[in-house]
Amino acid sequence: MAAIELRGLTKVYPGGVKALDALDLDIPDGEFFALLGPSGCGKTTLLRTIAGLEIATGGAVVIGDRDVTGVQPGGRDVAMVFQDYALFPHMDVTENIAYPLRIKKVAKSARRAKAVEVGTRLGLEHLMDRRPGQLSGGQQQRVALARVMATQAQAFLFDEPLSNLDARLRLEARTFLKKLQRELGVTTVFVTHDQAEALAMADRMAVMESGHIRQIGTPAEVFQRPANTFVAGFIGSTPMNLLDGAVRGDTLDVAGCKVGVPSSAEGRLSDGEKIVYGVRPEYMSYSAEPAEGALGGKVAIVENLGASHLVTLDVNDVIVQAVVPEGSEPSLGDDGYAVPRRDRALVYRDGELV
Amino acid sequence: MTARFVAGRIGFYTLIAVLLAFFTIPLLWLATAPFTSDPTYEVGVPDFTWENFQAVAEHPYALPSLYNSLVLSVGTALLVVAMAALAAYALSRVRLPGRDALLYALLLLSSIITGTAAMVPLFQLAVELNLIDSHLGLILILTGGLLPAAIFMMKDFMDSTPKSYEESARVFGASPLQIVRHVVVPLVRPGLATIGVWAVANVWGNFLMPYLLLSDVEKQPAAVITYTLYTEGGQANLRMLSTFGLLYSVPVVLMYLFVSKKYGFRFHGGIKR
Amino acid sequence: MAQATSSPPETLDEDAPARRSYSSDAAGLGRLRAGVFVAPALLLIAAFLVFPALWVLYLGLTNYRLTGIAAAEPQFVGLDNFIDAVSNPVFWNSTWLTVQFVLGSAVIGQVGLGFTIAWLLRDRRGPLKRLVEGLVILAWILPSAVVSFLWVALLDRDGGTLNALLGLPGFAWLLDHPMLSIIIFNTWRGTAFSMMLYGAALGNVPPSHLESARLAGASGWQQLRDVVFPHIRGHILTNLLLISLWTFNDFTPFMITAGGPDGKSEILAVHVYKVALQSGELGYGAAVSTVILLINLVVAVFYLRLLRSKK
Amino acid sequence: MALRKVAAVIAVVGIGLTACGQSSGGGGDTIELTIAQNAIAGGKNAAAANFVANWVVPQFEAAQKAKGKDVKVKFVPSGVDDEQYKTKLSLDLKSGKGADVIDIDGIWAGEFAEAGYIKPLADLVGAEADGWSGWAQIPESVQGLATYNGKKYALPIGTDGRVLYFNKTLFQKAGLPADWQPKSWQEVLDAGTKLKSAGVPVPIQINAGTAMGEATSMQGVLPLLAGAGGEVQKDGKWTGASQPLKDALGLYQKIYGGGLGDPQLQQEAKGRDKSFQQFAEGKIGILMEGDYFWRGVINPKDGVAPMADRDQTVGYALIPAMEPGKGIRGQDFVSMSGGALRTINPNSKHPKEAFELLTFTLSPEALKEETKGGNVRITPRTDVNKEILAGEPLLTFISDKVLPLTAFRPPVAVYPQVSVALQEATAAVAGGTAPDQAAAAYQKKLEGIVGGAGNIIAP
Repeated sequence: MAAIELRGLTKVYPGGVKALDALDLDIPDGEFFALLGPSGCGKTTLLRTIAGLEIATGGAVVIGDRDVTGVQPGGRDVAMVFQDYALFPHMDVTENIAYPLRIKKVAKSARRAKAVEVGTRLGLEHLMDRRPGQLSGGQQQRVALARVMATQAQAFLFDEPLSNLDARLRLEARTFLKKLQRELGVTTVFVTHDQAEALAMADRMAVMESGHIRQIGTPAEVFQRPANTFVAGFIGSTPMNLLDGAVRGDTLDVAGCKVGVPSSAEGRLSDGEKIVYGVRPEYMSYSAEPAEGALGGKVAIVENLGASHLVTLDVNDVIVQAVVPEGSEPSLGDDGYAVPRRDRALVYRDGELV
Repeated sequence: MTARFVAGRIGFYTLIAVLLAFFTIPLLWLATAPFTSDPTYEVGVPDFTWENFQAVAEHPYALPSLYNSLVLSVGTALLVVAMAALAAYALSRVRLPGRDALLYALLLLSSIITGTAAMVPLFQLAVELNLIDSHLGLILILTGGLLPAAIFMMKDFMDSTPKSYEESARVFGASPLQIVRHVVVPLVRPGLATIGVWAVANVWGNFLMPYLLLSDVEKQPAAVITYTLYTEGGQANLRMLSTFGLLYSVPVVLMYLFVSKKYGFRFHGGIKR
Repeated sequence: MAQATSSPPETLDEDAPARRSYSSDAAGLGRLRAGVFVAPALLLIAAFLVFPALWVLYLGLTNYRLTGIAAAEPQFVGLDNFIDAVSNPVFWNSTWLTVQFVLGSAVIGQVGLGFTIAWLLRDRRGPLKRLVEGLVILAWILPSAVVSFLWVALLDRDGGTLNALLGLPGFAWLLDHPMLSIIIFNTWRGTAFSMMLYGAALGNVPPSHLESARLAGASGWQQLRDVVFPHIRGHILTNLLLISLWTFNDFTPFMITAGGPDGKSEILAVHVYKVALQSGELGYGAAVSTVILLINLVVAVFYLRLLRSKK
Repeated sequence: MALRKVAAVIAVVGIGLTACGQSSGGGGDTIELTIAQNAIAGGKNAAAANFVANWVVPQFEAAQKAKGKDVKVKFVPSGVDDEQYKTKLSLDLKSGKGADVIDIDGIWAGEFAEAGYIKPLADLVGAEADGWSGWAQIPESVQGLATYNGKKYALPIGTDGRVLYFNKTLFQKAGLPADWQPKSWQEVLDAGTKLKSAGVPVPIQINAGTAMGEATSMQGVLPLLAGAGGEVQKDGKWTGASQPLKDALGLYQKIYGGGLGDPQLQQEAKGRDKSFQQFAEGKIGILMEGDYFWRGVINPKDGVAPMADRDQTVGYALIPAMEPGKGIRGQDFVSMSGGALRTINPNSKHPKEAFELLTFTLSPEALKEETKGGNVRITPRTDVNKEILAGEPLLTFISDKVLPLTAFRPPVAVYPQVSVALQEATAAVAGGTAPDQAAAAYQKKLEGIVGGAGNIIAP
């Protein structure tokens, strides 16, 4: 297994579109690393550049101790699962799984044995003679996984491998994939546009936007302390409240309310400066009674999230959302007060975390 | 709703019946005349004689000419398919400068070369290259004429196959030729089969070039021999012509059935993205 | 930038020492290898297509004949053949007939019928589909010497099957309606190609798009126009280009009507045959071939404009 | 057939013995000769092909061997339309290829000679060419077929003639005599009118239009033109919209405009086939055709439209001039003839031997052998004709009565185009155009073909 290192990696497409802009990234050996970002942010390009399917315009890709920047994809010792799995429709499951070994000129019996072994491990033993067209989406996905496993490559590259599955299957596959990766211990780079997927599975993740990495960190770090308003807005199943405000002495003036300075920003703000105040709806305590440091307004919308509710308050014409536990949800039109947790609230100056 | 549905069904089957009639009726003569002792242009109930077939079997050149047709058409088809596949693949996957203009230009020129006016240049070219009276020479010349259209069609197939298959194979370390052999060819196989049959049918029916370039009657294909079944004054020998026409048609039909059974016979294959 | 490159053995020919990049197309062909892939076809085309075709273009500028003095010493006559052609009413008649033939049999006949069959059978499987498709393809693959004979028998004035079926004894299809006859013949002959192409193209139209159009209340025609057509635009282009080209150059009608009666079905391909093969006027025939090429060029550009512009 | 084989075996054995006797000198260089014809076993002109392959080749080889020469002859068959054969032959000859001995249509002689595809025989084989004994047996007019600019380019291998065939059964119905011999066009038309009122569907069939191609010229407008005293080309000048042409077209008008013929049939691509069929079925009263019609079409044995009672039912008559004495050369009756030629490829490596082969095929023995077994045709040699035509009344009739008054087409390169122009004129008239107008259109066309009005005799 091997670590992956990117040094100043740049990819400019003919026509001048800069897909990757001098990226630096270290993925240690054995890590499950997610690349997250909206479509067009360059995450797939990055993955394909690691694989060698795209040629870097500048910078270097190092896998293990080897600089592979000028090496053909086949020589990089990586394996890739494509978004559409790219299972060869004219080969059955066994042949598909054994294909990488066929390229390596492994003897036919040996590669069949390996295919059966890997297939069995992924619960495909009864499907080995079928063609991809005869398999369900989930089965196809596992065949694709089996195929990369059979390669015994130094690193796995997954390009949105779950996006073609339906929602329920996706959750199962998520768990399965994570478990599998743990067991195999192969360095894995995983591209997704689904932040929940990245949070759930990755050891570490990078959030990308227009060719730049906006934050690298563990899922917890990225969730709790988004490094900038872009990441803050992108991560989380309910979007973070990002409210324009200004520093007023020891407190902040946000949406016409007076709230306390978050603990992370204490002593770093100067009076009168414009800031963006960020707090996740989950990190607010809600009450029907006025409280100090609360954002108060009228209840505009109440959305059921299952075990909790998302309450949208109209605070002086500014939208503020808070998660309210089951049983204490307000009615529309009620007055409501949401108090941000000071240890979780964040302040952004010029888009960057203070 | 149901009334409309029923009307729709009736309309559908009427249309299909008309289509079937349109495509079947012209073929009737070929089904009856060979079995009739004294066929005319009329389609009639045959008296199921085998004499006509016997006559064809005794004809010194008829059956061997079918073999020649087979050699020429299969040879040309293989060459066309192989060369067009390689070229179309490269043109589809790699941006070569001016490739579209080149393809259109070649396609247009191919229209000249299949025309009657090109017979003199082609003949003299064959003479200079010593390709007269040689199956190989004729195959090369016919291939040259068919290639542009074949590449054009084939490129369409190639363009419509997802690239991820090839990329996947490539990441596993397959070389370009391996990719073509293992992945691309199987993926576009129905397309290759279609082009192959198209090429076979084209060569199978071609009269002028084989006639001009092959002097030795023992090398001439069935298309040329068909033309000999007329009299001194140009009258068709319907007995021979109908029977030989049938025998002459059977191999292409068999070839089509075989290919369509084995490889599927559709454009762009059966692969859904 | 000064990275050491290490390359696996199979890319030796690709990786010159100074080169740090390799090909980035899907299969890693690269221009060099793409060139190698294209080369055999191009060589053959150059030798047996481009060269003789240019020769034909040159012959069009001479008074070359198959026999006679002009065969021994052909002379360069510049554009005389072309001037002869455009001042010859037979040529214009042929051109006009060819336009009818291509429009009628290829653009309307083959495309229309081929698409109709593909559309009717798009969701069907089983013997009916195979039967219809098989028959249509049969008409396409049978040798032209045979099918032309079949149609002569079909349309015969006295014993023809068609007149027997329609109860019109003595109706002279090939004399009174020669163009209609060869147009219908060529539609019959060539529909298979369009049918197969559109069959495949329709398979690529996502069913969800059609369903949403149907839900929105689109009529059949609107579905075709708004959903199907945009998806198969490329196929229509390929199809029109190829079949127009083939129909322009199709000489099979000669075997049915021989261009007659009185040149009423003498399309350009037949005209060239008569001029070049029967009269031996090879220079003039080559010039007419050149004109056909130019017409084809115009048609191709027209199709490209029509179908590519809205991309 | 069996006899022939036996003869061949005997010949071979005999030669084998002689060859053995002088084997010391033989066996050296084998001379390979090829002979090509537009004839093929099992197809077009099958009899001729079989004759060459089964008789000429072995006999000639044997004869050469007897002379101590080792000659191998290969027959190159072919069986396509004349135009296609001509094209192929031209391409071969132009490229220095082709068989050593080749057959061409007499009408191609001029254009082939001009192109240098064929050369005067004397240039190729020297004095032997004119010294061939057979010339004495070939009538002057038939020799003319093989002559261009006063030089002999080939040997004629046969000729033919055109007559009016008529159906005696239909004639009887119409009250016409079984030994009918019209003396003017009017008599033909009168017979047609009577046939028509007797209910004959097609009283007269004289080929018209372009669909029948050269058949319209040979069995249509040219005999009529000759009957009106005209020729397409005379002394190097072409005839334009002359009175004879207008007269000939006028007859077409009377036939097709007067309901005596079927104008539609003339336009059909297979119209000539059909006219044969209809004649055989007793639907046509009078038909102008060559002797091929008798030999190859209504031949009860192996014709394409066989008539079992041909010899009883079908009568034939000379084609009359418009009026007695109005035909060419002041004749009362006219006809047209064609004929094929056999010559040596100038590219031949062995012209002398090729000439021997050529003359061998036209030796009396060869011609007699060739015309055996129902394959009788008019050979170029009068000595042979006397013998073989004896039992053939029609061919004797043509040979004795028709050939002396026949005419030939001008053997020049532009003739095929002129012929097409003539066919177009007949098509126009059959379609309703006035003869004068069609003749004028012909002249205009002719000017374009033959290079200006200067080459045309003004009417």
